[in-house]
Amino acid sequence: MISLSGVAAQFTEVMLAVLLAPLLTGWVNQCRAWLQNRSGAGVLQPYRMLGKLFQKEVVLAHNASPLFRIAPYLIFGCLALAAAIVPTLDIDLPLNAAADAIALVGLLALARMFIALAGMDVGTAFGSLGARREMMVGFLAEPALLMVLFTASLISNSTSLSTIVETLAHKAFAIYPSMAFAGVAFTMVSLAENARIPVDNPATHLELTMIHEAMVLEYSGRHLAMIEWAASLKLFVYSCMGLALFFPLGVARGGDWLGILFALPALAAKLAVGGFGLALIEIMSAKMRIFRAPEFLGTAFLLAVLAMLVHVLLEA
Amino acid sequence: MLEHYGPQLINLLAAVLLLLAFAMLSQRRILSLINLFAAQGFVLFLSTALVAYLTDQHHLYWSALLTLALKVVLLPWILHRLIRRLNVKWDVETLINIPTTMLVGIVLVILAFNLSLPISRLAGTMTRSTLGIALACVLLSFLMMITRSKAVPQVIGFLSMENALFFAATGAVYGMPMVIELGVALDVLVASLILGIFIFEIRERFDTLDTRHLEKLKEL
Amino acid sequence: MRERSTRAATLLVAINPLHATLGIAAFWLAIGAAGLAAPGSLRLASRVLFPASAVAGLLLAATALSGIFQPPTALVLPLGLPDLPFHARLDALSAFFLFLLGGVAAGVSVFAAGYLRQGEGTPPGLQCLYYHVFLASMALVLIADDAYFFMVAWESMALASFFLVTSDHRLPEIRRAGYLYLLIAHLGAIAILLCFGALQGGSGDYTFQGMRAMSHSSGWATLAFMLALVGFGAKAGILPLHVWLPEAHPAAPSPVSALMSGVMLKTAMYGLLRVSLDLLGVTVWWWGVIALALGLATALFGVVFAATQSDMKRLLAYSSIENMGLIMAGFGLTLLFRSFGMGTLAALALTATLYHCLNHAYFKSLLFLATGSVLHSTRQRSLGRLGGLIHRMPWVAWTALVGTIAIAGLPPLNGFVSEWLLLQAFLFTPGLPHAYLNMLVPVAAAAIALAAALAGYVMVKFYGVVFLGQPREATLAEAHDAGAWERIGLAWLAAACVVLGLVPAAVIGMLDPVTRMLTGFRIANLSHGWLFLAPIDPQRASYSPLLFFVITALLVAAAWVTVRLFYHGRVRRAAAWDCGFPYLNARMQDTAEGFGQPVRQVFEPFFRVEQHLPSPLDATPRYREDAQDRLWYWLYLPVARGVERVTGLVTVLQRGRISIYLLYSFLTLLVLLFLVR
Amino acid sequence: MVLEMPLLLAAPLTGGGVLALVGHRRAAADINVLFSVLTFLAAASLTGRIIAQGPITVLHAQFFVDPLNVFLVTLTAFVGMTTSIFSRPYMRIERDHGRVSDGGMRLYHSMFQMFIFTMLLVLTTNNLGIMWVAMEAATLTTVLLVALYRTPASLEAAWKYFILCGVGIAQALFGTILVYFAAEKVLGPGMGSLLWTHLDEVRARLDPTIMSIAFVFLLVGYGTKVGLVPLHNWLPDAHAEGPTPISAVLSGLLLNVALYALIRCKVITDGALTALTASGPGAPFAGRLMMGFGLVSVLVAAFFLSRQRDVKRMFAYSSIEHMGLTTFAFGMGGPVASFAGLLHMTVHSLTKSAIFFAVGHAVQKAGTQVMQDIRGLLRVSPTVGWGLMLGTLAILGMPPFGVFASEFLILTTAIAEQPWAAPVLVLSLGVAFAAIFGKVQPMVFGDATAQRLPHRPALLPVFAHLAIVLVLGLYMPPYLAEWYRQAARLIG
Repeated sequence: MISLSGVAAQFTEVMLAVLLAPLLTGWVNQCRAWLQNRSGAGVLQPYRMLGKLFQKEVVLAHNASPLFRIAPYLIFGCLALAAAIVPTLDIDLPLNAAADAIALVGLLALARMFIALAGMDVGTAFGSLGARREMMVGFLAEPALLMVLFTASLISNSTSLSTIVETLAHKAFAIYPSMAFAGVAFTMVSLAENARIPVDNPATHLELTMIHEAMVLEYSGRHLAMIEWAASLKLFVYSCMGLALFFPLGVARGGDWLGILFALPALAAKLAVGGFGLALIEIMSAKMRIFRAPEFLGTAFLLAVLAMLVHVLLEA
Repeated sequence: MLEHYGPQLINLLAAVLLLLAFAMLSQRRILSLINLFAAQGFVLFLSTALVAYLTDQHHLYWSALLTLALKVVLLPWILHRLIRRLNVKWDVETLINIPTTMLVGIVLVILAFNLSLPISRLAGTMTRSTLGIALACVLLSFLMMITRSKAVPQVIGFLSMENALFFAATGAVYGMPMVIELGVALDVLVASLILGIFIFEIRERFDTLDTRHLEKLKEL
Repeated sequence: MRERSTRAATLLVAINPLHATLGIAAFWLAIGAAGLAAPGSLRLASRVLFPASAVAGLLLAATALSGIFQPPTALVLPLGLPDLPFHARLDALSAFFLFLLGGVAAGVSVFAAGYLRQGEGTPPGLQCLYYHVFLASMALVLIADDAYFFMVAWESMALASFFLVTSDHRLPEIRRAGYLYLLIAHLGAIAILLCFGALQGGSGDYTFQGMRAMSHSSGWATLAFMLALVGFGAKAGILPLHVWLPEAHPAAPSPVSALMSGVMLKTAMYGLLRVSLDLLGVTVWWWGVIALALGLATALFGVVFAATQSDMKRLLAYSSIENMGLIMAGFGLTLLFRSFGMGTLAALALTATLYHCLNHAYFKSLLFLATGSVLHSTRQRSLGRLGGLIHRMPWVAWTALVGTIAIAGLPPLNGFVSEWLLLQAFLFTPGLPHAYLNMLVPVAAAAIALAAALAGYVMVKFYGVVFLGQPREATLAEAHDAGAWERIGLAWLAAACVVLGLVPAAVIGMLDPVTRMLTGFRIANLSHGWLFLAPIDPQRASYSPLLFFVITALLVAAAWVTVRLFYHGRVRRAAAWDCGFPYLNARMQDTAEGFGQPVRQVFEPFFRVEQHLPSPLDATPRYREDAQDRLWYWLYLPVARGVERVTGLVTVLQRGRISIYLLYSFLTLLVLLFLVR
Repeated sequence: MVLEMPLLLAAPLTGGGVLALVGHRRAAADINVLFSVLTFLAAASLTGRIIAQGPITVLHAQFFVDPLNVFLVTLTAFVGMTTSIFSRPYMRIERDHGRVSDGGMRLYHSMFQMFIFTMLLVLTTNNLGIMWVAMEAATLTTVLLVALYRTPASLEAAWKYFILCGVGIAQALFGTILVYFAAEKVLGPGMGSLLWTHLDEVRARLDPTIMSIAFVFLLVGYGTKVGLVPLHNWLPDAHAEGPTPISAVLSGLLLNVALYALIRCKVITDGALTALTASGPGAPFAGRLMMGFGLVSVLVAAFFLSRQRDVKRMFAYSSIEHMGLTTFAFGMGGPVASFAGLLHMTVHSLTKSAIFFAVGHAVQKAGTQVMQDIRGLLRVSPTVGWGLMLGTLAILGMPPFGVFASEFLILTTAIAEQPWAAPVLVLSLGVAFAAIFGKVQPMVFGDATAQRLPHRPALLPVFAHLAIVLVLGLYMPPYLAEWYRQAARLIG
């Protein structure tokens, strides 16, 4: 089941994801800037930031444990693997046999757990506050995401991502009302998971509002760089996941390099549109109180469950 | 001639016994209660002797004599001495008033007769009807023990119940085997002695014989 | 794996596993007796007896492993009731649970060898006795093959564990916990006993063989199943009979908590499986629904309460309730599939259930042992007084991290595998020939996902508050790491968690005979190699933790290497930044209560919250809020009050007046005479 | 002519006489033990004979020994022996505390032997009349012992015991007369018609109406002594106020023996009734009555338990509960249930007397019978503490003790044959467990209040009993099982 072309495709995909993820982040920020009539810092800004952080030295708190130092690499590794699992360019990916949709969710959860633990490690008020909020978002967003994936896998009778995408993309061109619910739920979840307005604000250091930033306050230098990179990878993974589930057009059938060559621009275009959409959502909505977040995510969760029920009622 | 009237005589004695039972039930004064008890014993003696004569069962003579000795002479004497020693002259006040008690008693008699009908139908003896009366007496003395609150009347009730049982034995089955008669008699004797001791003890400890003072041991 | 295990079997085939098991049980009893012989001597118990029993545990695991692949063996002991001697039998199911028992017991006993202390209530020799009677009776429960033997072993288990729980019996709350535990255990035992009574159906044949042979009417079968559900549910801590669990587990010494939570709860599952899948011929579909509903309710309840605990052992106890709930849900699903004749899926659900039993046994005992070490070196159980122990006791901290990831159900460790299998099983339910169930099941899956996610929350709280951050008490500075014995125990269990997580295909190969025995089917996994876990077919779903782990490791390593290659590795230690706030101290971290606050808010209706707010003028303001179990107020107190009331009525019978007493017997006589006529 | 038989009865009888003469000398206690041992030896050899050659009748069939009563004989002799061993130091301590006078000691020792004698007489006699006489005599012997302390409370208890049991027994006499009345029709007058063996042969021909009425009287009569609710009221008082050895023998022996009498009568009655109504397996009249009384007793006693303050009183109620359970089992009938009933009689009397021994010492140490004031026995004297703990666990039906075996059989049979009774039993057992264990646990565990004592307690009996009960739960010697089977067959 493991073909050479498959391995090659896998490798290119991971590399592309790792290299292009900051670009996506930059693009989203740039769109936001344009939409707010600012001339932004340019799409390459994240790369500059990462470069700078890598050169800076690491300042560690006195009681930072080894866990604190390992965490960034672990998180980065997890998200890179996630990026490798999600079929963006090609369906025939060897790793798909190693990890399916549930494993993907588990992987993201693993990353979250480590970042939360790292946040609590130094023992500052901000760190534990951020960790708590992150986990709160997590325990509602995670099942919601799982339900979204389950809806898709009920449709395709499989939890293997490639099979799902293949079904949605190539096999049956049917209208799935359940996927509409799932889509809304997924959007809400990915907003929350990527620390976006209205749940979190990536560009604030205001204690009342921040989640993600609060956890990583103690990081600096290359550690911070890894974390930031992982964050943009996360955004990339979610976007690709959304695209793969809801707009799977143009994903290569597997094996043929022509397909991949065609899939690449298609992906780029879809990401560009998706990023713009994200920016649009962000500037159009206001940051909500942290206590409202459970309601927001609870809604997402219910929508996802509803999606499954709809599938069982209408489509099964 | 006595053979001829024998059964009626026995029935008559039985009726007298029942009458005495009612009298005891309604009796207020303790001295006369004891006398009634003695009378009961005497009637019992007569009936036993009569049955013995009629059916010439010799061991019944013995038990008749035993009755005479124990229930007519000994026990009443003990009781008399008891109350003289304790100088209890008081009336026996009852927990339920006398008329009610009598009514209940009548109900019991009816019940006893109904109950003993099937049995006495089977009884081949000439004394068949006595069984019902005996049962009635048992229940009546039971009732007496329930309604009396003082210790001595309760004892008397207990003894008269013993009498009724004895009467049942003679009436229905011409008396139990001798050994058992003796055993029962012995038990009754010892029992009444022990009861005597107890009554003294109670009197000593509680300086009353009212069993309503013996209500310390209970669940709260 | 099949090859390897059969090789193991050939190695051990010389000894009949049943004899071996009996021998080991006897050996454990002997160890206990030895401990009793010298009650006061700590050295004997900790240096000789407990290590010996650990070895016995390993042997038991090995023989059981071989026993799984061998045909059932039975024998009759010359003990027991005259017409009912003790029947013992070892089949795949028993063997699997014996394997679980042996493996966990080995780790826990080694740990206990280092953990035992002088002067903690009961003398060590006596504790040794209880402990080993406990182990032996659990082993006997698993091989009992008639109702009487089973009940004797079952109650001895309860009794021994009761004495262990109350081993520090000077504290009233511990006595109370033990009392509650034994009471509920006894009620459950009576229910089980009646269940067996219903199973033998007046035939007077109490052997399991006879019960299997009997054909039960669905009425009797339902009665038996319900009684079994109550009885074993009481032991498994299923709602609403769970209240003893969060009291008893923290009260017990940590190795005992580990054994109770890790193994004893599983014996309840064993009994349930034995009765409903083996002894009962028939299965009614709504049994499955009931078990499923109970399981899910228990799981959510347990995890939500775990999130709000502030005592580390209580937290773990509630998490045990959650896991038993998950197991019960899997069991319910198995019944559902079985009743609709979907054999393979039943096998899948059963595999998930058994796998989770195994996993929970290992990671929960690991975590309980870790709390034990923490408890001994800090004398603290309250999360509010711990913290930063990763610096003081690295061994405990890192092994506990393994357990934490495993219990949070995260890849690539074992907790994830069983949850994965369980979710897979749920994804197949739309095939059920029953419209309502089809709609019910997605909701059930959602509940499980929610429980799993919450478990992650709970474990972050547990690990973060205990091991990370700054120490909340000055005394924590002199906390010392676990001793050698304890380290061996912890390492053993942690290693087990990793192995169970990385080679699921092998484990499933081990579970195969069990599922085939109980459902008649096996899941088509082994055809896809030992590397991949593909229960139905790889198109449908497949997962390979080993590959997963290796690649993650590669990516991490790659990232690290590249960073190190291209950039300098300068590191400077400094005070924590904390947004430039200068006066940072330990009390500024989240307390356990604070960390639980979001859950308490989201799941408000679960709790019966008592708040105490200080007045604004209060010089030393104290804010107290505790969330209690509503069931206690809805079920238990009313029952107690009811008994009180009835007692009040009954005592009227005994008012001390002799005339009344005479009246009773008089009336009895009259009534009976009326009856006669 | 069997020699054990007269020896068995003569030993306690002469013992009573001798001790009445010896009086309160120190030797009295030892002589007491000696005679009890003699009795036990006689009983043991008698048992051996029965096992060897089956049922025997002695002295013109006036005495009759079959498996049913021989095991009760052994049990009675054994418990009597252990009790005498236990009471040796116990009564000395009581006397040192000045609670018992010299006359009291004399009375105690001789009456103890007389009581054993009456028990054995009830068990071995073949004559229902003699059985009644002996039963009454048992009351008479024990009533003085209950009042031994001469305190108001003990007098009150004794008085109630006497009146209630006396009246009850009187009913039994009426019942016996009726039985004689019915038997006379078949067997003709004379001693012969009161011999149980003869009655048993012709039971099918006895008149059912009379027999059923007779059984009502016998049930009320002997049931009073068994302590069936609502005839039980004397029992807790007598147990709580008498000296502990007496409580032990009352619970362990008297109740059993009364139940034995009831069973003998039940056998005949059901024989007569099944002849009347050949109504298949369903338990006939007598059986149903016994089941009803048994259940009521179990239930009511269980609820009584949860309010007790006095430890001896509590265990007295527990005796009522267990007697109820046994009665229920015999009422159900059938080989399994009767077997279980017999087993339960045995283990209950052993366990309960062991508990009373332990309680006796505990009470002497703490100087009170109020449970709140007895704390942490394990600290004062581990042996007493463990004795009480294990005994309690055993009586609560915790395996591997024998009580569990019998309860196991009773409950499983009950749910299969009388499902309606199962909930009642479960409720009662649950309540009883909660009550007793909740009260005993703090007495044994926790911190101590009591102080040490001059005399060393004699705990041999406690652990001997518990050991036997333990063994019975795990392994029953074949001949014992064979006994039980034969006895169960007799009961039917």
